[in-house]
Amino acid sequence: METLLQIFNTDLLVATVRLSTPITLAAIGATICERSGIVNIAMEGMMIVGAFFGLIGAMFTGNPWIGLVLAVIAGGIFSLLHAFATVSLHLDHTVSGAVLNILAFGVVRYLMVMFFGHPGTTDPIQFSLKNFQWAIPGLSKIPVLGPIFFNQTPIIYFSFILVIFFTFFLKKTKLGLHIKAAGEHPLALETIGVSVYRMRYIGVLISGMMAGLAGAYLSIENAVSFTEGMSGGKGFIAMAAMISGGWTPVGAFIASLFFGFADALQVRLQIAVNLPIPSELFIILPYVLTVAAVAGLVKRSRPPKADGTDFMIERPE
Amino acid sequence: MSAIPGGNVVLEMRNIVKQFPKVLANNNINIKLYEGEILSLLGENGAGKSTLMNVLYGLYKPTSGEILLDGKEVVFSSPKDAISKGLGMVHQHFMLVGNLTVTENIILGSEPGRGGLIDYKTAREEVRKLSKKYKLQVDPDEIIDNLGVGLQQRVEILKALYRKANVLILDEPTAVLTPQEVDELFEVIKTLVATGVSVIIITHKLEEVKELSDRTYILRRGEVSGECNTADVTKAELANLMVGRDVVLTVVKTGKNSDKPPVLKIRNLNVKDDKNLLAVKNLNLDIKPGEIVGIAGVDGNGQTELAEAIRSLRKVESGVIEFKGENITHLKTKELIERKMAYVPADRHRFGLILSMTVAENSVLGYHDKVPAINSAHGFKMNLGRIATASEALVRQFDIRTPGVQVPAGNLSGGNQQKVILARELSREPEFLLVTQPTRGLDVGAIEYIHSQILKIRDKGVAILLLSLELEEIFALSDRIEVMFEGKLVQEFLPEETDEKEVGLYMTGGKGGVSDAE
Amino acid sequence: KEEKAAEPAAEKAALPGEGMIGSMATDVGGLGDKSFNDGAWNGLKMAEKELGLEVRVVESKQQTDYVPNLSGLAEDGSDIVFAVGFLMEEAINEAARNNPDTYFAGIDIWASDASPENFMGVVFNEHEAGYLAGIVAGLMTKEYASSTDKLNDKNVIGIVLGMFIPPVEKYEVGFIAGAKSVNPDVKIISVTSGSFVDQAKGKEAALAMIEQGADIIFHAAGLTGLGAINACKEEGVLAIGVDVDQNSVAPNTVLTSAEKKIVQATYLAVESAVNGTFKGGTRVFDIKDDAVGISGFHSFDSIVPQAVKDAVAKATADMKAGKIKVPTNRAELEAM
Amino acid sequence: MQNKNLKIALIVLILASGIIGIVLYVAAYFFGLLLIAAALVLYYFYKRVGEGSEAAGVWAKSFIKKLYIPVIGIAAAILLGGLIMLATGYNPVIAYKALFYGGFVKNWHISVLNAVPLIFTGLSIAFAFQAGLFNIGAEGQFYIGSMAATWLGIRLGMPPVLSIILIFVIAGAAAAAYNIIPAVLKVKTGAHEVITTMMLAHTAKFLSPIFIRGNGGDPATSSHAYVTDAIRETNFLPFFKDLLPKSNYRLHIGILIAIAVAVFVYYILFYTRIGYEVRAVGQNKNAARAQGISIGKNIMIALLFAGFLSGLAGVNQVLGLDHKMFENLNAGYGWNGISVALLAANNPIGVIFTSILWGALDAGGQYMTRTTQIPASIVEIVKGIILFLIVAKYIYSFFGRKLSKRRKKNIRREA
Ligand SMILES: Nc1ncnc2c1ncn2[C@@H]1O[C@H](COP(=O)(O)OP(=O)(O)OP(=O)(O)O)[C@@H](O)[C@H]1O
Ligand SMILES: Nc1ncnc2c1ncn2[C@@H]1O[C@H](COP(=O)(O)OP(=O)(O)OP(=O)(O)O)[C@@H](O)[C@H]1O
Ligand SMILES: [Mg+2]
Ligand SMILES: [Mg+2]
Repeated sequence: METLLQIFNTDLLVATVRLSTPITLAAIGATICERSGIVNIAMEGMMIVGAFFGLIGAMFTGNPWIGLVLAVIAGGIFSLLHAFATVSLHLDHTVSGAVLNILAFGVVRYLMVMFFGHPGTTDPIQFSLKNFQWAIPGLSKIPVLGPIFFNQTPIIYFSFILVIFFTFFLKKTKLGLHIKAAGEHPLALETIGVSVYRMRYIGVLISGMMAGLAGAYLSIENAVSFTEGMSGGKGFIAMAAMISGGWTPVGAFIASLFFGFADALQVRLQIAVNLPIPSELFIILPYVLTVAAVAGLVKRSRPPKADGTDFMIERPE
Repeated sequence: MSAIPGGNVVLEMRNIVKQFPKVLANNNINIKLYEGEILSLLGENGAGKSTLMNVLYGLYKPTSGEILLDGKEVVFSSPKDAISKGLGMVHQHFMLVGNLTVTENIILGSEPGRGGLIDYKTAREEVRKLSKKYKLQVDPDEIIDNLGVGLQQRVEILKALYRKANVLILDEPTAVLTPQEVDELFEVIKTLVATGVSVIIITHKLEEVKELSDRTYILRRGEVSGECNTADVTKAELANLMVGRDVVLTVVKTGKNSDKPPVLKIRNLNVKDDKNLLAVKNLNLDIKPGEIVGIAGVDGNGQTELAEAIRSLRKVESGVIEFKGENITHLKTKELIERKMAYVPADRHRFGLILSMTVAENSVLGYHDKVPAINSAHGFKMNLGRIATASEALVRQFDIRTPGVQVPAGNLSGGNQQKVILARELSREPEFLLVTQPTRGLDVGAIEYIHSQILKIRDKGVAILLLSLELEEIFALSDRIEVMFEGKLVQEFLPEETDEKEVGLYMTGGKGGVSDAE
Repeated sequence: KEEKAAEPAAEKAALPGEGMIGSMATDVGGLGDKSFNDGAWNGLKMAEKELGLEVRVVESKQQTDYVPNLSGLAEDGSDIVFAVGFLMEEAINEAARNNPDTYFAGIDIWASDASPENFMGVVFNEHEAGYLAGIVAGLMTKEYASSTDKLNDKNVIGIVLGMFIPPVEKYEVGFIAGAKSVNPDVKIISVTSGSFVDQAKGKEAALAMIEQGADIIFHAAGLTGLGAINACKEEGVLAIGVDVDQNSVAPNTVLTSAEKKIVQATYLAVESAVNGTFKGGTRVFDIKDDAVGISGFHSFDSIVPQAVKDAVAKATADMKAGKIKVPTNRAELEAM
Repeated sequence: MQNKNLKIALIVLILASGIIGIVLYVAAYFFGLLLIAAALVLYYFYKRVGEGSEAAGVWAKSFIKKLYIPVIGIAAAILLGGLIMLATGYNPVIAYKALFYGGFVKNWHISVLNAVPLIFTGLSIAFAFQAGLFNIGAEGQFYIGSMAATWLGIRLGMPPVLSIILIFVIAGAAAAAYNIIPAVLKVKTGAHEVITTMMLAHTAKFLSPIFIRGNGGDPATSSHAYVTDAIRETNFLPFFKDLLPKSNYRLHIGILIAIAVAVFVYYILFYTRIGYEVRAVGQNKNAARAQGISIGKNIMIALLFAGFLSGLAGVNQVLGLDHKMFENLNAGYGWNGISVALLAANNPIGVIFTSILWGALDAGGQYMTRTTQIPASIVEIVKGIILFLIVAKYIYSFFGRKLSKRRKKNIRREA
C-alpha cells in the first residue's frame, strides 16, 4: 500500500509527458488533417516509417538531428501517397489509410532486412536526441512543474511548441483558415479561387510530417533503437485523442496527456501492486480507456462537416 | 431601369459548349452582357443555366468556346482568375462555411494581412464599411450557422462586393427567400446597378424576370432558345420559349373534398430539431381520405421535422399522432409501412433511393420483407425472380426510362429516379401518403406526370399530406392549405379563396400567430 | 528429399563438412538480438569456417512459420536444422518426427521421452548463471554501494523479464536466490514485459524501477532487455546483461552479464552431426562444463571489491561441488 | 422441355466435378484443377443451354471485365517488385521462380493452410464493409475465437462431429459477443468502430496469455505456460491424408469449411433479406432508415456476424492446425484479412481466391528465402503494391487522363 502511494509522484507526471508525446504529435497531425477534410487512419503506418528513417538517419550519420529531419521528410513523403489516393484518386479515406498501413509495415520490414540483414529490431544508437536533454535554467527548478515541462528532451519541447503553433495556425493564419474551410465546406473554398486539393494535400502532408516526428521520438529519443511494431497502436490512440480533444490542437494535447498518464500509471501499478494480478490486466488499461474515450465518456463535439468526404467538381464517369 | 442597347459590352460568351460525361449541358451558347444592365437567364430545371455561369466563373472548364471580357479573350483556369477580372458570383447553393464568422467568410481567399497572417482588425473594418455602403446590415462577428438564409445571402453578396466585383452573377437568389426578402434583395440589386455593376440573374420565375431585368436569354436543353428585351414580351411568351410548348400553368383538379372522418389526426405535436430546439410546436392537423393537405412555408420552419416525426424518423417530444384511430406516435417506421403509410422523401438521393443498388432492388425497398419480395411472410430468402418481374411491370406502368431493371438506380436521370420512388410507394396501395418536395429539380414534363399521379391516388381516396416549398405546387395540388411558420400552423386556406401573395404574407410572419402568446 | 539421401556419412574431403548444409530458423526475435539467435548463428558460422559446410538461416515472422520453416529447411536439403528458442519446442518435435533423415537441434529446448531420435535438445542451467549475477547485485547494491556513484543506499534491485518461459524463469529465480543469499533484506522488483522484442517496453519498465530506487537492473528479456540497459545508461545506474557478454552494448553501464555459451554449444552440435556422433535426447550445459557463468567486469574491474569476486568464486566452487542447490522455478524459490 | 433433364444432369455434373475438383486441388492433388476447369466449361455450356449463347457471352465478358484490374495490378506489382529487387541487388528471375514454385507447387499445402484463417477474417471484414463498417480489429476476434475453441477443445468430449460443430458455434459466438462492445457503442454513441475494434484487438491479444497460463503446463510447478494443453484428439478437424494418402500430413479440411462458409456468406449477402438490409444500410443509411430498415439492428448484425466469422478463423487454427493455442502468435490475420477483402472488392467468393493468393505469396516467400536466401520481406512489398494498385483503381484513368491531356497539348502545339 505504501508503494502504491509512492508511485503518485512527480516522476509519474514526467513519465506521463514522456509517454504522451508521440500521441500528442500524431493527434495534432491528425487534427489538422481532418480539419482539411481527410481522415487519416494511416497515422500508425506513417509513424513507423518516420521511426525507421529517423533511426537510419541518426545511426548512419551519427547525428540524431539529421535523423529527425529524415523522419519528418519520410513521414511527409509517405503521407503524400495518402493525399494522392484520397484527393486525386478519390479513394475512400479509410480504405486508403488501411492499405497504407499495410504498405508501411511491408516497406519497413524490407528495408530492415536491406539495412540490417534481419527484420525485427536494430541495435540501440549511442548518440540520440536524449543526449540533448535540456533543463531550462531557472524554470526547471520550479517544484513539480519544473521537471515536467522544463527539463525535457528536444522533441518533447517541440511538442509543446507545436501545440501552441498549430492553435495559432488554425486561428490566425490564412493557410489555417483555408484548411478549416476545406474540411467544412470545400466547394465554398473552391468558388473563391482557393484549391481544395492543395489545402487537403497540405493537411495530409502536415499529418504525415507530424507522424514522422512522433516516430522519430519513438526511435531516436525514447527507445533509441527501432523495433518493428514499436508504434503499438499509438496512431489509433492518437485518433481517439483527436476525437476526444474535439478536433483542436489543445484538446488533442490534453487528451493525449490522459492516455500517456494511463500508460505511465500502468507500468508503475505493475510494480507497486503486489497482488497476484496478471500484469496483462494493467497493460490493457490504455486501450480500454481509449475505447471509453471515443465512446463518449469525454465531451463530444462535432467533427468537421466535410470530414471524410470526397471532393470533386466535375465528376467523370 | 431601361436597357442600354449599344452600350459597352462588358462580357461576352461565344460558342460555349460544355459536355459532361453523359449530358451536353451547354450546346453552343452565345450571350452578351452590357455595362450596367440586369440580364436574366431563364430556363427550366436542368436547362444548363448554372453550368453556363460556372463556366463563366472559371469553376468548370468549357469543352469549347471562348469568353471575352471588354473585348479581349480571357481564359479562366480557376475562379481566382475570374474574381481577379471583376466577376462575382452568388451560387445557387450558398458557399458559406458554416462554423466560421461572417468576416472570415467574406475575406476567405483574399484576406488582408502580411506574411500569411490575417489582419482581423482591418478585415472587420472593411466588412463594416462595405455593409454600410451598400446598406447590407450584418454583424461581422456572427457565426454563419446562426444566421437565417436572408442574412446569409447578404453575406454572399458582400463576399462578391468585397472582391470588387463589377459583374455580379446571382444564381437563383430568390429560391429560398420570402416575398418580403425578395423585395429587399431587388432593392439591393438596383442600388448596385446604380453604382455601375452589371448583374446576371438566374431564375425560373417569370415575375422576377419581368420585374427586374432589362434583357433576358432563355435557355432550353442547353441551348439559347430566345433572347429579348424583357419589356417587349409577355409572361406567356417567356414560358413558351422556356419549355418549347404551350404550358398549362395550372393542373385541373376534379372532385371535391370528402366528408369522411379524418384518417390522420395530429394533436399537440411537439418535435425538436437537431439543435435540440423545438421546431414543431403544439401542432394540430387532420387529414381526411381523398384529401390533399398542402403545407406551405419557407424552408426551415419545421416542415422537415414534422415530416420526419410523422414517418417516425425523429423523436416526438409530446403529442399524439393517430392513424385510423390507432395511436402511432411511437411506432417504428417499419410498422408504419405495414399500416400502408407511404412516403416520398424530399431528397431522393439521400432518403429515397440507394443509388448503387439496382432499380429492381430499389423497387422493393421498405417492402422487401413482404411477400412477394420474399418467399413467405416470415421469409428469409428473397425472391429475386419475382422482384425483377414486378419491377419490370412498374417500369412499364410508370414509364420509367431505364435500360433495364438490373442497372444501378444512380444511372437514371433525376426525373426517372423520382418515378422509381413514386412507383414503389404508389403501387402498394397506400392509405396515407406523405409527400415532400416531390418535383424538386425536375422539368415541367416530369412535374406534370408526377402531379397527375398524386391526384389520381387522391381520387382513389388516399389521404395525402404534401409539404412543398413551391407555392405553385401547393396551389396546384392542395384541397386545403395550411401555412406553417416557426413550427406552427398559423393559418388555414382554401386554395380557391386566396392567392400566393396572401399566403406568402403568412409564411413570413407578416400576419397570423407570430407572437408566442400562450 | 531424394537428393539428400546421401547420409551425413563423413566423406573425408579437405574439410569434414563440405557438401553438407547446416541451417537454422530463428524465433520471432530474429537475428540481431545480441542473444541466442545471434549466438546460434555465430555457432553455425563458426562451423562453416571450421568444418566447411554451407549454412543457411531463415527468419520466422510468426508462430505459424515455425513448422513450415523447420520442415522446409530439412526438405530443401539441410543435414542439421537448428530451432532457436524455447518457443519452437512444439514445432521442432513435429518437424523432427516428419523428417527422420535430418538431424534437428533445439537451443533452449528439452527433448522429452516422446521426442524422436534425430532430435537433440540443447539446454543450459541458466539459474546457476543467474545465481552468480544475483550475488554480485546483492552485494553491490548495499554493502558496496559507496564504491561508485551509480549506486544508492536504498537497497533495491530490479529484473526485467521477457516472456515468462522456463529459461527466463530460471534466470529470475537464480538471480533472486543469489541476491537474497548475500543480502536477505534486498528489495527485488520483477516485471514481466511479455515480449522479447520491444525495447521501448523494456526501457519504460526499467525507468519505473529506477524511480523506485533500483540501482542495478538485470534482464532476461532479449531485445526488450536492451531497452532496459539503455534506461540504466541514461539514468546512470548499473545493468546486468544476459546470455552473452553484453558489456559492449553500454560499456559504462553493464556491470557484468549472466552468460550461457550458445555459440560453443551450437558448434558442438554441428560437429557431432558431421562426425556422425549425433545423439538424440537432451544435452544440459551447466556450470561444471563452464558453459554458464558470469562474464568479466571490464571497466568495473577496479571498482568491484575483491570481496565480491571472492564470493562469486566461492559460490561457483560450491555449485560445482553440489553444495548449493539453486532453485529452478518460483515454486522452489518460494519453498526456500 | 426436353432441355430440363439435360439441365439437371448438367447441374449435377458441374457440382460434382466442381466439388471433387476443389477437394482434390486443395488437398494438393493437382489434377483437381482439371476437374474445376471442366466444371467451368460445363457451366458455360449450361448457360448456353439455359439462356442462349448470347447470355453466356455477356456473362463471360463481364467476368473478364471484372478481372482485368486485378490482373493488371498484380502484373504491375510483380514488375515493380522486380525492379526493387534489382535495385537492391537481388536477381528477380531467381526470386520469382522460387516464389512461384514454392507457393504454388512445392509448398502448395502451406499456401492452403495459410489461406484458411485469411478466408475467415477476409469474409468478416468484407461482410462488415458491405454494411459500411470497417472491422479493422478482426485479429482480436480471432484471439477470442481461438481461446474459446481451445477451452472447449480441451474439455468437450462428445462424439467427434457433434463436439466439433458445437465448438464452431460456441467459439464463433464468443467472438461475436466480443464485438458486442463496439457494436453497441457504435449504435448508442457513434463511437467509430475503427478505433474501438482496433483497441479491443490489442486488449484481446494481451488477455490471451492469461488464458494460456490458465490452460497449460503443470500448474503445480510453473505458471509460465506459453502454450495451452493440447485439445482432445477427437476434436481435431479431419485431415485429408486420412482419405487421400498423398496429401500433406498437416492439411486439414478447414479449407473446405472456409470455402463453404464463403459461399454461405455470399448467399446471405445477395439472396436473403438480412443481406439485403445490411447492404442497404451500408450503401445509404438514410434511405434505409426512411424505409423502415433499422440501422442499429443491422450494425449489430453486421458486426456480430463479422466477429463470428473472425472467431471461426481462430477455431480452424486451433482445431485444424495447432491443436493448442500459443502466446505471441503474431499472426497478423486481421491486417491480411483487410487486404484480401479489399482485393476481392468485398465479394465473399473473391475472398477465397485473394486469400489463396496471399497465402501462396507467404508460403512462396519462405521457400524463396530458404532456398535462395533472398529475404522473404520482399513479398510484403509486392503485396503492398498489389493492394495499392488494385484498390486505387482510378490510378489508371488518372494517369490515362494525364497522358491524353499531354498528347492533346502536344497536338495543339504542333498545329
Ligand atoms: N458536375 C456535373 N456533372 C455532370 N452533369 C452535370 C453536372 N452539373 C450539372 N450537370 C448536368 O447538366 C445539366 C445542366 O445542369 P444545370 O445545373 O446547369 O441546370 P440549371 O439550369 O442550373 O438547373 P436548375 O434550375 O435546376 O438549377 C443537368 O442535366 C445536370 O444534371
Ligand atoms: N452530377 C452528376 N454526376 C454524374 N452524372 C450526372 C450528374 N448529374 C446528372 N448526371 C447524369 O446525367 C443524366 C441526366 O441527368 P439529369 O438529371 O440532368 O436528367 P434530366 O435531363 O434532367 O432528366 P429528368 O427530366 O428525368 O430530370 C443522368 O443519366 C444522370 O445520371
Ligand atoms: Mg433534371
Ligand atoms: Mg442551377
